[in-house]
Amino acid sequence: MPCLTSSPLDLDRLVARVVSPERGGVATFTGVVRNHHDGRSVLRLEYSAYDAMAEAECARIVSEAERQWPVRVALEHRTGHLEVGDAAVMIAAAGAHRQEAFDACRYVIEEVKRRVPIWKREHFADGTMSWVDPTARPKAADVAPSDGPVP
Amino acid sequence: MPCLTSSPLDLDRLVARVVSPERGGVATFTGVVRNHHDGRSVLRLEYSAYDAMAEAECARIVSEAERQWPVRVALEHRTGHLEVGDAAVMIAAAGAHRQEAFDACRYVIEEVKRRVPIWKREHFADGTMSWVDPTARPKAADVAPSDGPVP
Amino acid sequence: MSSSSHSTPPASAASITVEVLVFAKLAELLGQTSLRVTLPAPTTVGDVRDAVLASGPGLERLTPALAFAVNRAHTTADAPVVDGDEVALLPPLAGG
Amino acid sequence: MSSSSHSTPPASAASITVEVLVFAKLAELLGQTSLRVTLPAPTTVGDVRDAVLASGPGLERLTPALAFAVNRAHTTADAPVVDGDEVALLPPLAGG
Repeated sequence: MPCLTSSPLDLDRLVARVVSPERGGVATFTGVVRNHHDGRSVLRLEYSAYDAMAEAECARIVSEAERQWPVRVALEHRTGHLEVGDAAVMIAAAGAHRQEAFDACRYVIEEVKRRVPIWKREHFADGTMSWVDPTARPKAADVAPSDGPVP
Repeated sequence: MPCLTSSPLDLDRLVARVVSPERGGVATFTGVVRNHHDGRSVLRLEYSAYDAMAEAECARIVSEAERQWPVRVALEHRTGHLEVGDAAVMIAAAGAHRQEAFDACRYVIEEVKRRVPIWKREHFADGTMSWVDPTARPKAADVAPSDGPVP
Repeated sequence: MSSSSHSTPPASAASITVEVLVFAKLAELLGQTSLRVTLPAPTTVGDVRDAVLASGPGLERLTPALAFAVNRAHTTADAPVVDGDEVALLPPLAGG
Repeated sequence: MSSSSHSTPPASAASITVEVLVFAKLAELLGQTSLRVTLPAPTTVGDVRDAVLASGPGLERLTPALAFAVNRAHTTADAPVVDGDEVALLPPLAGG
């Protein structure tokens, strides 16, 4: 199954891909487009990817999780234009025990954020847009008032 | 919202109750009826509850999670007759950050199993049935061949 | 809740009547889901359990497995009960 | 994958041509999403990056933020590249 899709994500469909009567514990994670970032009002986002590598990296992450825990994992990431409230990423992990389902699900979302070559551009209410850089320091608006030396 | 229901559970409906543009990280857990227990083949289960206390205890667990983390939590548990593959319990936790969503979701399922007065009776393929006791030692069939002293 | 709030009466001066709810395997073995138990005051959840388990042969073996609630909240065997309390004897929980 | 498997040629005896893919802010600043870069052998991912960033004014400031892939797998600036490799310069990832 490809990981990238330009269609809306569907949690039930993802869960159906991994659950079975032998794997009765299913953990999922959904990441939804938020309406604010660095204190600015986000209208919509545009996700783009290095498609071939993103698919390869998603497949690697899923196999790593399935090797590390006795689980089945499904992962989808949406690309293109998304509105506030749309799901951008969904993960489902099913195992015989809840612990391994949670652990695998969490591993996958952390690795997706760290490794999958996807970028997003935010369109703000004021008409401007900017590429999101999760490694950047928050803008002044988000920083505590005092930037001076801590006593 | 009541926690106990005799109708099929629906993950999308549960997620819709907690997600918002401010709470973009949603973790869920679904517990599905398995087809085996202690090595015996389970056909279906029958869940019964101490209804009034189960509702009170579920409400307490949800408030505890919402006090402990900045999340919204939804919890439903099915009662009555369930078939193999049916969802017995579903939890959704939404927060601004995935860490708190996962932590809250996991807290809720652990506490549900520990505290909510619900019982289940398994109907086996051989026509017998028995009340599930998670505290019981596994039946002989599940135990490693040697019960003798460990060298 | 139906818990009365009077202070503990002098021992042996009064009796305490509680509604006892039983579930799952215990309800099956007792052939009923609720019963009324009257004991001399003061009394505890453990005393109520002992009275209920004494009502059928071989039920004492369930003692170590049971948990308790009074008025729909978990409690322990040494908790006192007062007249009108709803006492529940809970076999091992299996929700989730 | 298009990575050739010949052994490293003697230095200065050959040149290496790679396809470079750029994304997001870097693609915007360069006005293109891919370019072809030829450098004297042997060469590294970091050398390819330096050549690309030298092609526009002020692009060097992006240096600390970039990550790298060769043939669709993450790698580091000191990794060697060979003729025909697909080299990607990755601005800070923002998936999930």
